[in-house]
Amino acid sequence: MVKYSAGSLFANALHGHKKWPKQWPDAAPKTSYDVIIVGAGGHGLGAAYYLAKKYGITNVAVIEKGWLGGGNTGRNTTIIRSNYLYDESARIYDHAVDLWDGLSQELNYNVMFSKRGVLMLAHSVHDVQSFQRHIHANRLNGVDNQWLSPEEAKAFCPPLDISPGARYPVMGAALQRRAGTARHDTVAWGYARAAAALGVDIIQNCAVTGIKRGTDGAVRGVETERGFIGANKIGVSAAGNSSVLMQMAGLRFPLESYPLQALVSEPVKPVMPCVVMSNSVHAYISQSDKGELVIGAGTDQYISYSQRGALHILEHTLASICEIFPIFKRMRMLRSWGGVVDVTPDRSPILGKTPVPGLYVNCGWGTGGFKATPGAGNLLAYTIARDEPHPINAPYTLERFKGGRLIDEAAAAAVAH
Amino acid sequence: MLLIKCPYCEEERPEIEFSYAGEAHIVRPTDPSKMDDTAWAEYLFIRDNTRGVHYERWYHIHGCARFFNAVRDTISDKFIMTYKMGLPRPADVEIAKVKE
Amino acid sequence: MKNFRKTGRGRIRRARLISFTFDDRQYQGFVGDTLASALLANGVHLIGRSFKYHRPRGFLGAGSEEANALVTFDRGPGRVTSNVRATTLELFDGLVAYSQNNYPNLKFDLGAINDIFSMMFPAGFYNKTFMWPKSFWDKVYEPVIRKLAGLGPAPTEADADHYASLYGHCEVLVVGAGPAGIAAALAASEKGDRVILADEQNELGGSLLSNPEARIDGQLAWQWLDKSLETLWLRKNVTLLSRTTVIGYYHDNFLGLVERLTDHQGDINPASPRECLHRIRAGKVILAAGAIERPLVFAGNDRPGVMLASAAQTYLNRYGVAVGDNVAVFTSHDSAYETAFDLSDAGVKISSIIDLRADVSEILLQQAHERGIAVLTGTVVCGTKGRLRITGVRVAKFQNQKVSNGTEHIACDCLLMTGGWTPSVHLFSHSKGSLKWQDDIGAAVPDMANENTLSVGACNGTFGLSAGLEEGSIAGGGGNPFRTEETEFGTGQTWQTLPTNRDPSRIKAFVDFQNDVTEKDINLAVLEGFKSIEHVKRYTTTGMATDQGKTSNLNAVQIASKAIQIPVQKIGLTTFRPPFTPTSFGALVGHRADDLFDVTRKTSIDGWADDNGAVFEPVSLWRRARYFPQGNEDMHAAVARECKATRNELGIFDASTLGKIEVVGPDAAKFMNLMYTNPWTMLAIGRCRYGLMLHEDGYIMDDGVIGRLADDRFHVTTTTGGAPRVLRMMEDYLQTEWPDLNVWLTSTTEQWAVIALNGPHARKLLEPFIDGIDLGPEAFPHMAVREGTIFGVETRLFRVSFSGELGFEINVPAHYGRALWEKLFNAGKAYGITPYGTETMHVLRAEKGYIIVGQDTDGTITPDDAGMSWAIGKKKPDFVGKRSLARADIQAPGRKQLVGLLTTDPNIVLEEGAQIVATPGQSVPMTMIGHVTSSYWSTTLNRSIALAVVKSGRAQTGSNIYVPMPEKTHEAKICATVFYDPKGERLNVV
Amino acid sequence: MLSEKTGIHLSIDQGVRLAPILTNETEIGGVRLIDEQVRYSLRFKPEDIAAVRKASQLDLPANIGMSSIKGGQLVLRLGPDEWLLISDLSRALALKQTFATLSSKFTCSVVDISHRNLGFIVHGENAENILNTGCPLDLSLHVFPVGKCTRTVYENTEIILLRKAEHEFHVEVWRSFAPYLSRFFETSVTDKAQIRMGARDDK
Repeated sequence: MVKYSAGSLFANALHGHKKWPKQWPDAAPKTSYDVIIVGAGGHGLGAAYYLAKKYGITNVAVIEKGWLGGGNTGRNTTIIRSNYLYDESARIYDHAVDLWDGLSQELNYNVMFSKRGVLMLAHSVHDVQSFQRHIHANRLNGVDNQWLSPEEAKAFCPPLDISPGARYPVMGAALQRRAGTARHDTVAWGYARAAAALGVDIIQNCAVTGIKRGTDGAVRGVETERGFIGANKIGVSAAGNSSVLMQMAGLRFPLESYPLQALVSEPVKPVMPCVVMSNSVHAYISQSDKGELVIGAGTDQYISYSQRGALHILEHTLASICEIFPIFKRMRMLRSWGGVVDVTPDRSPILGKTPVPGLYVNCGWGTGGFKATPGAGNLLAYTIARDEPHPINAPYTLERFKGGRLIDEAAAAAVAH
Repeated sequence: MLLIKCPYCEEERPEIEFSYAGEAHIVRPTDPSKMDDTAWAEYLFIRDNTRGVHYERWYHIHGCARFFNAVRDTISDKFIMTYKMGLPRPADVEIAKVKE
Repeated sequence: MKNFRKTGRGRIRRARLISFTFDDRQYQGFVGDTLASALLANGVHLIGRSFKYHRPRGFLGAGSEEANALVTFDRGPGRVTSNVRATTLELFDGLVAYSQNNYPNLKFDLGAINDIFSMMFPAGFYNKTFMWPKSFWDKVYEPVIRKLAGLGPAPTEADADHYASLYGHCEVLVVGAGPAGIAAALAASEKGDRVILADEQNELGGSLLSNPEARIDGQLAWQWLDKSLETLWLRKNVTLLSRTTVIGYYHDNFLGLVERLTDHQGDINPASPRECLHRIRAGKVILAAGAIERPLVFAGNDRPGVMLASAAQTYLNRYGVAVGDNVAVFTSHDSAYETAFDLSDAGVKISSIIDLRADVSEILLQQAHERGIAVLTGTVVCGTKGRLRITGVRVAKFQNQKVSNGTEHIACDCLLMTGGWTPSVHLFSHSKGSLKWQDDIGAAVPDMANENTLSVGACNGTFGLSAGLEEGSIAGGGGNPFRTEETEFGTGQTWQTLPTNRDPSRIKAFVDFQNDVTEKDINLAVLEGFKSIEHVKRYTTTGMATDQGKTSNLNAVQIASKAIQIPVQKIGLTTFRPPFTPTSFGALVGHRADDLFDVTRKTSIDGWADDNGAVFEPVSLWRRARYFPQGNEDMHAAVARECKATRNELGIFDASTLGKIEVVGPDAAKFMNLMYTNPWTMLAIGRCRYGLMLHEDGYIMDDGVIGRLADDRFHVTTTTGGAPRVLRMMEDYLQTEWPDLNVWLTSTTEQWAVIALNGPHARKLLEPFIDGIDLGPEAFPHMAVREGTIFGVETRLFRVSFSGELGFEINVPAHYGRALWEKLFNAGKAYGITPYGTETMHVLRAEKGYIIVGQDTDGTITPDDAGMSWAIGKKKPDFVGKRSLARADIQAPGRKQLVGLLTTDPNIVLEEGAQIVATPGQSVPMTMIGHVTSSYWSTTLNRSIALAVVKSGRAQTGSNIYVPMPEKTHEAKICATVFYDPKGERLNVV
Repeated sequence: MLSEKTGIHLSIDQGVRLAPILTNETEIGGVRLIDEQVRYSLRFKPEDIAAVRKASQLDLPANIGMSSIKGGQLVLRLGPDEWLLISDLSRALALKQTFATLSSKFTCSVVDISHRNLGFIVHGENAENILNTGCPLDLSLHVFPVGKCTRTVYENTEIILLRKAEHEFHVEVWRSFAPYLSRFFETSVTDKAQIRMGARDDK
């Protein structure tokens, strides 16, 4: 792997940039691998990378039905944070943030992780109570999160409207300074390049059509558009399409897939210094390094795989954004798009073993998958390599839905009395 | 915004009059106490989440206030048919017929 | 200043000269101009700087496809808009605009240093750099990168304008009012169907506006246009929408249209909305969106003065402006000749037509010859000269795939280019219709539709006036009534990168002008292994600028296709995403701003609270009085006073927001048994019971007091925020699972105003005003409900208490709420009546250990966790949530349970949400065993109290727990949840 | 209402003040707030309709989405088993008796919701436009004819809509949503004066 640096950039500039090697070779599938990862998003590529890098398994293929990073990795609003309430959540997301920090150097690929801070707005007494609970729990868990008064929030994010007469007044905010954003595509590309350099095959445009199991019930490999590929360990990391893949192995999952939209504005000079989230009015916003406001919308209400969202969702989202940031009303929407997110009943992921021997799953991240990318990748790799979950992902079993030990962050922020 | 034919109103109405109500034909067991944890979890949480022809419920909450069933293609988001609550799940043949 | 206006041409209104300002310099133009045409008339080509390299740029086009000419449109405070295309900005007297992305000025821009070092900034350079040393990223690199962001200035103040939105319906929506669209609208509207014809431009007419010489039915284009529009105008079933962009095509023929209402007006009318979003449901959509001319990709193709040929034709014929004195034309398509001839006929010198093709139609050559225009066939432009404006081109012969070394210099002050035409399939693509590649035009055209839509004319790949008219008319349901006389639209070739005799790595041939993506960048992406067009797009950012690749996508795809050596059809097209052109957030917000952003529900008593100085808090959609401060009281003082008054005398509280549902029918009790944990069958008429409702997963969802009014009638109350979801869940089960039950549900939340009287004097105050109810303690015990009248108004009177004091809740029809409140308040003065708000209500109930669902429970708490196993009907075979309570983890020991907490230091009021540990002095991460759910200063007890959930908390009653705070760890003792009057004696005060 | 016991009168307050621009009678119309009405939600099984009609003497519409208008009394069929009766106060007592009898004879639900809703009349040539500012239904006369009624939405509020005449709609809304709705109406009317939809270019 050619090392990327200002120096190599300069050297290549002298050659008219004609000597750069491929970032990852386009592999043809071999007949079998030790491990197959289905889904070349950030999570799947991350898993392949860590399998090779940390767990010594390099005979790995990542199989993707489209192009790598073309699913939710490239369709989200890139928010990274870990100020979750429950120990289980705080641990898994903070593990991810630990890995985000230093990822550019580890991969030798600048993923532009920007610790610009994530500000979560409280608009009611109930929000305040709920955020305080988060902050206290985070403090005792060693997770960075602090309370800001409305004035402090405004100082941190000047475009914010904190007038007390607003319909949804800002009554304060929780700030995680260590949180922020990263450049979404580069995460997938960086993992792909680093994984490929360690010997991982990345096979694009190769849809999985079946999961083959032996008489003992264990997996034997996958049927694909390009033929059968054998493996005794298969990790599925396919976001919105997880149900479809699990069904190929005869498993039914507690998942539903919903359309989720996002949009960007035209680029303008810097105005938003941080990420702002408001769960009460469903508004999520930051400004990209190019100057575009990046805005996340809510999901449509029905199951869909169409990657096509509705106009009224965008209307509501922008009404919310302009309620909190009245100065943005003259900004212009440049592009909107839809993704498909898979949601579990407790809105926490399922990451671990499945009832089928040799089949591992990483799914159900809902609208929050991007922030977990390196963590999910590493934990999936660990689980596959050891055939047992890492303590961090041990609670994220499929079994929890049977016993009732759910990890329900959203319920914990229960709607007010 | 989808256009949804309410089988009670017998009219196509805009989606914002409706509320999605999850997968259809998941019948609540008559005696839940007789079920083991696995079967109960299956009833509570396990869903087909079909990519393709999906059976689902909608609630005409801002209309006639009736829940009803629908068959919809989740790839195109097109409704294939809607039918009243209590009617049996249409057979594949019927769906194929309507699709044509 | 030289004037480039041509007499006798254009549709501008020359009667009125108007002035405008660009970069602080004043110019003149006419009504009917765009900023672009007016600047060009003044000889100004330099309009902006590109994003990355800050290269000087001129006008590329004449419409919404413009990639270069972005300006800041300044209408004063609150009315500054960035990134406006000068080519669509209509001129008015006094218009002010500024160039963008330059410092100190447009002509001399320091940022242009990027251009000199551009070899260091190829596609994806930032992925490869700025990583060392690591600490520099946060502190140096990233802040600098972020500072460089953006094109236009960011807004600084709230928008001074407002916006509107409407729903609309039509049988046929026609998008684009060019000839094909007008023909479609004429045919579709003939029989009375409602037709909407929308076009983004200020005038309807599309390509006809730039082509006055064309003839339809024997008339000149503009005559035919006037007549056709008049016909449409007179039809009542037709709506003509100009300045209206169809921004997106959504499910089931639902489309968003944004009409611009004031941006073109000189005198702004502050009463008028700036834009209106039309949300249209159409039976059928006819797309007649036309086509966009494609640039050629060659070295220096971005120099100011290099322009699309069709744009020059528009500037000439529509605005009466010659784009130069000495114009060269570079083309691979016949259509550019028409522009050259028009310009020549208008007296502009055409220095030469440079045609890539070796063979050009004899007719065109003949026509050029007649005008004395030199045509260089088989010739390619290898470079351009000039800094802020093109001064000439270098051309070379191109034969047998080889470019000769010898170059010729041709002087010119403008270079027009045509690389073919790209059908505007954007909306068709939004609708999820599939596209097919058409090799002869080198572009994709609509294939299979996913919605009820037809594409006609150029957007369907059907070029030429007569073909477009015919296709439009037939799509509208008519025949083809039109006769046209036109020269052939002609043919052409499409090219990827043009051949050159220079080192390709040393030239800049631009594909995406605004984002400065060159052909080299695309090749680099491919070299580095990016093979999907989506990857190429994201790696190079081609097509991601504010024009969304309208002029660049097809060139990018073809260059990538050539580099990857896969046919275009195989590598796919990038996806077109809404909106078609950038759309104001305001237009999408519509009316939903300020006080219309969301409903604020107010009770009938809210006005009294407002008049009497209440401080409010939002609770779900409602606003509720939180406390009633007197004088300079803060919340703490007010609440202390309100609590004291209620405990000792009498408090009055507006409880109207509580949800209410009337459950009626012979199976009402049976239904209630299934929905609530409690048993209902034996509840006597006139009695109440506290009801607990679970989700099917066994966790507490809602609670409330429920009264039985008759055998078949229950008055159910819910939490304020829970009312809609409780009703919905009840309906869901009733309709889906138990449709045979004879019971009906009716929301009565808003039917009743509810006034809660709490305190020892409650009965005394109430008694004189009540008819038909014996308020005596035996006749009307605690947890009973009676119907009667109060002040002659029917009431449902509940004897209930959420404070532990003697309490009544008076329900009266809502419109009487305020009047009743005032009467009671006035009469209550004799008993020291004190109005209190939600905060006092919370303290009073906490002193009694009553939970608030959503505060003391959080969606993970079972009845047993909350200490409310008593609320479960043990003999009931089933109710919603029952089975889930038997699950392994719900039965397992160690669950968090609701307990009371008393701090060792009675003056410490714990923070709500504070976490609890078993032993002090732990290091992070600590083992948390619970958290404080409610915590208050209790004036009544003269100490703090708290409720908390703690792991196995009930068994630890009497032990100490610890609450580590940043400054100090507090100690508290676990106790019972009832802090005050545990025997409930105060309810019995006579 | 006057209390027999105290002789004190409780006054009615519907809680809405309409902006002058709505109530000024202009040629394009406006909005009126309807005075206090009697309202009942009547629920019974659809198969009982003939019997209930006979017993109650109420003109119950047979189809969902249809209404009957007689004197000061409207009956709207909103769903398969749901009728809404709206009447002026003069019939209050009579209706109370009717429903008492009905309840004793039939399996049904009668709930007084007189104060739950408020009624507006939206009238004039501009009526459709005022409604279509926030209501997504096609209100053209051939799709939404006189007599048609339905529950639907108007932006963030749920409404019940009844077309009483070509240019007259009755709009029912829950009490606490009424001020928001009337503000929306107001904006619609103000803007309509400015937006000349489909207007010719001012050239």
